[in-house]
Amino acid sequence: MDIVINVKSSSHRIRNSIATIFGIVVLAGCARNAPQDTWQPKGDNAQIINNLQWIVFPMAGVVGVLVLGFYAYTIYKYNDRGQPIPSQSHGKPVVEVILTIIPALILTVVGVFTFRGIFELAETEDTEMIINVTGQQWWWEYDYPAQDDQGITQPIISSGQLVIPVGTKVLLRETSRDVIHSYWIPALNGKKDAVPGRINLLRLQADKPGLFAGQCTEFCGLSHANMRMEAIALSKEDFAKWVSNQQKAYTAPADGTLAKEGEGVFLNQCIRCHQVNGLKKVDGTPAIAAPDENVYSGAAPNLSHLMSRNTFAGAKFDLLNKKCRKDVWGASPETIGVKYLSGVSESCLNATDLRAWLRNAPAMKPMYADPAKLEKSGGKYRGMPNLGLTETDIDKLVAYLLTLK
Amino acid sequence: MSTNELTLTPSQSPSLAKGKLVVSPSQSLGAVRRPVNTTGWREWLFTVDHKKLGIMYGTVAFVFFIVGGVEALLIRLQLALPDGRILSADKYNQMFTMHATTMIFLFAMPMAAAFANYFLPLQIGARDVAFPRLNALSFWLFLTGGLILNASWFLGGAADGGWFMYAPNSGPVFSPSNGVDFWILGLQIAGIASLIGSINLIVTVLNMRAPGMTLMKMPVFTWMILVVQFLLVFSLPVITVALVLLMFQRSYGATFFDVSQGADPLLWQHLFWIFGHPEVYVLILPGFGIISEVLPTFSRKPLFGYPFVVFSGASIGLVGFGVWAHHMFASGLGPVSVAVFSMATMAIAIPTGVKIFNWILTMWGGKIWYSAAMKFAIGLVILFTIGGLSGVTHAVAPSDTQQTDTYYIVAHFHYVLFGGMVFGLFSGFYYWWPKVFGKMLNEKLGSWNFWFMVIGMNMAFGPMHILGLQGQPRRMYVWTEARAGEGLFNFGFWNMVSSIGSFILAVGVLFFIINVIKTTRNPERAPLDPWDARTLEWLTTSPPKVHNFDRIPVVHHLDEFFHRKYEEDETTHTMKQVATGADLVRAEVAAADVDIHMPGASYWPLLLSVGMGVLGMGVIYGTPIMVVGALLVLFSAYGWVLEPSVPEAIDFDTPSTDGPTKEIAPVG
Amino acid sequence: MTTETETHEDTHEHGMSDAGYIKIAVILALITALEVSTYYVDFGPLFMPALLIMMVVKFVMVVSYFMHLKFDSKMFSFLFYTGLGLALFVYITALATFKFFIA
Amino acid sequence: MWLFLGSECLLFGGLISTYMLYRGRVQNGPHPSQIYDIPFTSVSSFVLLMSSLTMVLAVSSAQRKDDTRTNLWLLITGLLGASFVGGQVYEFTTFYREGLGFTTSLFSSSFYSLTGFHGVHVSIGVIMLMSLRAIIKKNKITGDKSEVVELIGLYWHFVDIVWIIIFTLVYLIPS
Ligand code: HEA
Ligand code: HEA
Ligand code: HEC
Ligand code: CUA
Ligand SMILES: [Cu+2]
Repeated sequence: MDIVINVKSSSHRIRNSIATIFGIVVLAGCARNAPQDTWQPKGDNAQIINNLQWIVFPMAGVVGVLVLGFYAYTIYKYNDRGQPIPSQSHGKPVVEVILTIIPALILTVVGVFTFRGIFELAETEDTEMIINVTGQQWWWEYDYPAQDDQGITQPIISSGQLVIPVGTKVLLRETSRDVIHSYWIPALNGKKDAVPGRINLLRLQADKPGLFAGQCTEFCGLSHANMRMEAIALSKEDFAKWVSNQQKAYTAPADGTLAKEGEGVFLNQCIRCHQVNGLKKVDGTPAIAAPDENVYSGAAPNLSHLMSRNTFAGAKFDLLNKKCRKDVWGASPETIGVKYLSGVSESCLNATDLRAWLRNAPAMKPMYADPAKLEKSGGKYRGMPNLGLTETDIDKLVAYLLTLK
Repeated sequence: MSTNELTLTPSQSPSLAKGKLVVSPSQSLGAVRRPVNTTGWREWLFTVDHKKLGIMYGTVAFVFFIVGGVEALLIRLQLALPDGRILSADKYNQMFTMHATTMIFLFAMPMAAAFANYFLPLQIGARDVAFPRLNALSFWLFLTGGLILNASWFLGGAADGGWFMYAPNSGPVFSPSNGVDFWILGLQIAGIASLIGSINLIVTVLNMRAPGMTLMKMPVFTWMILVVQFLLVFSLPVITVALVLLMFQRSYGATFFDVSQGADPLLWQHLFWIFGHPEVYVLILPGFGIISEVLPTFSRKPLFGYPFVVFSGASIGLVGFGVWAHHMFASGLGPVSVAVFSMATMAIAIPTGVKIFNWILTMWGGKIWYSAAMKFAIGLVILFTIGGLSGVTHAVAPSDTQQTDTYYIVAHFHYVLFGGMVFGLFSGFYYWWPKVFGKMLNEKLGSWNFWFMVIGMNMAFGPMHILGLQGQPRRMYVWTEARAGEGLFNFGFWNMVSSIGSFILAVGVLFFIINVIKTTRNPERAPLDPWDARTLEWLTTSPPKVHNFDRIPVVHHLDEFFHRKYEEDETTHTMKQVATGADLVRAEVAAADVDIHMPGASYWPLLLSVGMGVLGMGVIYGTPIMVVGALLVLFSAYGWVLEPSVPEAIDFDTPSTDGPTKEIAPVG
Repeated sequence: MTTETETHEDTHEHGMSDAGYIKIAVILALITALEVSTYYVDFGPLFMPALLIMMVVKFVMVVSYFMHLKFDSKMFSFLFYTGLGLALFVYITALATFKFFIA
Repeated sequence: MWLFLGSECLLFGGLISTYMLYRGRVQNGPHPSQIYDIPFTSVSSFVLLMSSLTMVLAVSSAQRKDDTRTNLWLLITGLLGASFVGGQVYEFTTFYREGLGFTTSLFSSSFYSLTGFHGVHVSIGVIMLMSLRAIIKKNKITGDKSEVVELIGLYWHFVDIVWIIIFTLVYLIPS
């Protein structure tokens, strides 16, 4: 990294450079801490991009100011003040040539840096960890294949929030189960599309523990706007704890509790689509979800450790209530690990949204879940349908879901 | 090119110059008699006159501008506040898809076609285009396509896949309504219209220039239109292929974009953008052409570096075919492709820069008159430069992976499209209005129009740069407070500013409409040469007669008209006026040609277009309708072929004397 | 369908007699026969390039002689070859991004 | 006309590229190599090639203002073209019977789209040739007859050269 311009990521006054493009001064300090700000890199890959931005934006700004400044002067100076009609000269080739060469030179310089940036970002040789990321309408699935050096002994499947260790070069292998989506955590790297039938690679690395917002950025149909995600970087120790929690075996709720009844409802209703690892049917055989029979993309979120996440349904809704959620968002790099790993306790649960989701999911998030309109997709849903659950069923289910730590 | 041998004969019958061409009944050779009554509404329905068609193009395109604009206003209303409730997700998706489709295919391209149709023959001193009936066909097909596209709103919902309609999201499963089918067919038909139109205009330019007008004496507007037509001829077939593949998939069960069958969705992206990027230059170059006429006229100086402007236009066209993948930087092309396309994209800034510099230098040292037309032209230069520079920031591929699909991109293309193209078109409205309608537009209202539009435009699209860099993605029916950032200047503030700006913009457009209504009522006629103009279209009456020129001009100079008015004083090198424009026009009228054969009106273009429309509907609603459509198409094609393009001799108001006839477009 | 009608007044004699045309046709037929034979006879690694070259030769012959582009105005060559060139460039590049030629 | 043909290059280029990309992608139904009947297609290619010859002969007769000859050559060209289309129809039906429907696989869809588009072009050509004969008979051409013959000839040759490419790329080069 020998690009000289290297700016401390804490600066919030970056947008001044855009302002120069307009030629007007935008008030300094506008919008602090927008979670998806593209000028606040929190890791190497984003930093490479940021360095390029700091070359091309000021360049554009300066060129703009010079050209438009000269233009403004022309407009002012040659106003018709009764001067005679000028001689009809058709231009000077020398001037033309100069004015062609200068931009060409500027662009060559920009081009060289761009070229290097592109190849630097495409580097994958020294990857330390791999995560498979799969997009589908309208949520992301993360699949951590077993890899010993990260302590992952059996695959972990999760959704919504990507959990990564800090200072580790993580390679996302992206694909999609239906249409094109695009994975974007601005603080960690630029976008990369998740294209069905292809595997696209995207490298992420976070310098410090933290929570980073992201959004699906390729138009993917009805609920594209609601297809969000988050990345959480944990210190290596905290990450190991997270891994071991994800690999923890299933503990069935104690008999006679509301949660136990909830497990029953779940086995009736939800197991069609949602897998809970280790869950057994009443007859003792493993309960295996068959989302491919019900959902067009062939997948639904794995709920084994639902309550270890802070969000649900494509990170559109919080599993944590407002207060607890703010606590995690606002946490310092030192404390975020503990806060995140504590998961969702009953007192922190955002029961309102979760219950509403179970009551009628399509009302919460536009989806293709009207059985009358599924002719073209062979009767399969795109998203989660309204299951017509009673309020008591919902009570039971919530109690049950709370046990899925 | 030997067509230019239209020799000039002295006037024999000045009585011809009466305006309307009255055609008597003929024993038509066609299957049906050709329309002979060329007055009233029929005059418009069956006309093949490039000027009437130009006006029709313009009117229809403007209506679509309002439609697209109202769609945009609804979008802005929805986004003014977080979690907007004006539109549902579904409606919003349809709204931005149709907003873009309408603005690009039904407003921008046809509006450019309107200018091209009207002024290109006038600027090259021709009497009409090469194939007048094909010209009419283009118009009617475009209208058919536009109506089909918009009919979808009432027939189960409009297309909802975004204007580039990425596969597989546009496939039958993911877009189950008929909207996308309407979209495909509408564009297909509008595409045929453009293809025919562009072949027509190219042949016109190559074959029908006035004597003496070499290619390098052609007005820049004509040049830019010529480049645009080449871009169209070579890019439209590519989207045709894409649309056909998609149509086969949606209507006939093929699997071109069905990944489960092993298809690759990037095929669509390549096909679309191979068309799509040349398309953006199709949109901007007519605007460039217009201001290349306006800036010199109001600076009283010829265009600085004419050959450079012309060649840069041509090279923009050529290089424009080699940069398409810059819309796909995030789609996983691999670093080599990305690097190549990134460099190519930067290269295109160079010829564009040449144009900007030449416009500025045209004004440098001039005697500038800030009329409304000039204000819009200057607005274009400034706003386009801003938009172009943000374009260069996207060309840096890694940086673009942060910006792509955010409002920063939306800001870029509205600056180049609205600030560039639309300002160019408005400049053209003010500049050429007196030519077309014989009435001046009010300058004061024009000024209001301009200022509201600039302020509105910058308020509406300026903040989008900031929004995009703060991370607001595009194509989202709602934005949420959770991601809006803290402080006053967050998403909320800028979205609100943008929405207010869009309404100020709408008021600006409203001023234009008021201006048109007011001046149409005003009985006062415009002077023949209100701007002290430079090119041939001013060497005739306003509005021009059916046959454009009473006498085909012979060209000696670039800016012929100006050089007929002014001569350079050998010693002082100042320009002195030797004639007024009005004098020159009167001289032409006095020396009118006789026996000008103009092409006759025809039913077939209209009928053929209706047939195409029915045929298209058949793809959606079943084979019987298709058969009806096909029969109608065949029938009208048959009638067309058997109808001579020029009515028989006796149809002319002045029967043949022994003088040579000015026959144009022998077949066609 | 009628373009540029009035432009070849003076190039009417295309310098080609009927016999000439027949000769060309015979050559074309021979090449075709050769091409088809590649399907049966194994030419080894040369076979792809050979086929492509024969294809191009046939193409150019038809265009130049039957379509007498060779004798026509430069403008026509320009129009046609621009289209052809663009098509080649654009599609080959596009296929290249699919790693088509490597895989 | 040349301009139109230049434009058509991009049309067929797109279809050919689609085919090239997808030709090996067969998940159902027969593979290209199992289905092509090279001798048969060679004959029909030959037929089309020869029709180009008869077309030039028609043009050259038209330039000599020899209406009867022109008409004859046009007729032969049309017949050759028609037999090519006939051959293609025959080929399609055999393929179909062997299990290669339009929607069977990506290969089949792109194969039929490409060759079908070409077939439609040939058919349009045949219709134009026949109408041209009718018009020449009735003497209804405004302007120079040979020009019109020549223009349609250009179209015809273009369709032929497209086939030259298709024949090599689609049939002869194995996937
Ligand atoms: C009128 C239409 C128009 C025009 C003219 C342009 C012009 C340019 N565009 Fe733009 N563009 C669009 C319309 C247009 N664009 C649209 C509609 C989209 C979005 C499509 C969609 O996704 O929906 C888009 C998207 C788009 C992208 C993809 C962004 C993304 O989705 O991630 C890119 C990337 O490179 C790009 C680049 C450029 C460049 C480099 C130019 C250049 O031609 C600009 C050149 C001009 C200048 C540079 C200014 C003047 C020059 C000087 C003063 C000289 C000195 C300059 C330097 C030294 C730099 N454009
Ligand atoms: C020529 C092209 C063109 C033009 C002129 C415009 C003009 C405008 N555009 Fe649009 N736009 C596009 C091309 C264009 N746009 C494209 C290609 C997209 C991408 C779509 C996609 O992602 O697929 C897009 C997308 C787009 C978006 C992003 C949507 C999204 O991503 O979610 C927005 C949002 O603000 C927007 C706004 C506007 C506005 C406010 C105008 C204004 O300038 C409109 C001004 C005009 C009027 C306002 C009409 C005047 C009306 C009257 C005078 C009548 C009076 C009536 C009332 C006041 C009610 N446009
Ligand atoms: C027909 C399939 C189907 C059934 C049955 C179903 N779901 Fe879902 N569910 C989905 C899909 C698909 C999603 C992802 C929706 C999205 O985020 O857009 C989902 C999402 C969820 C989520 C959010 C998970 C996350 O990590 O984002 C929860 C919690 C949930 N479902 C619970 C349930 C419960 C409890 C039941 C049973 C009462 C149930 N679901 C039944 C398909 C189903
Ligand atoms: Cu997924 Cu947008
Ligand atoms: Cu582009």
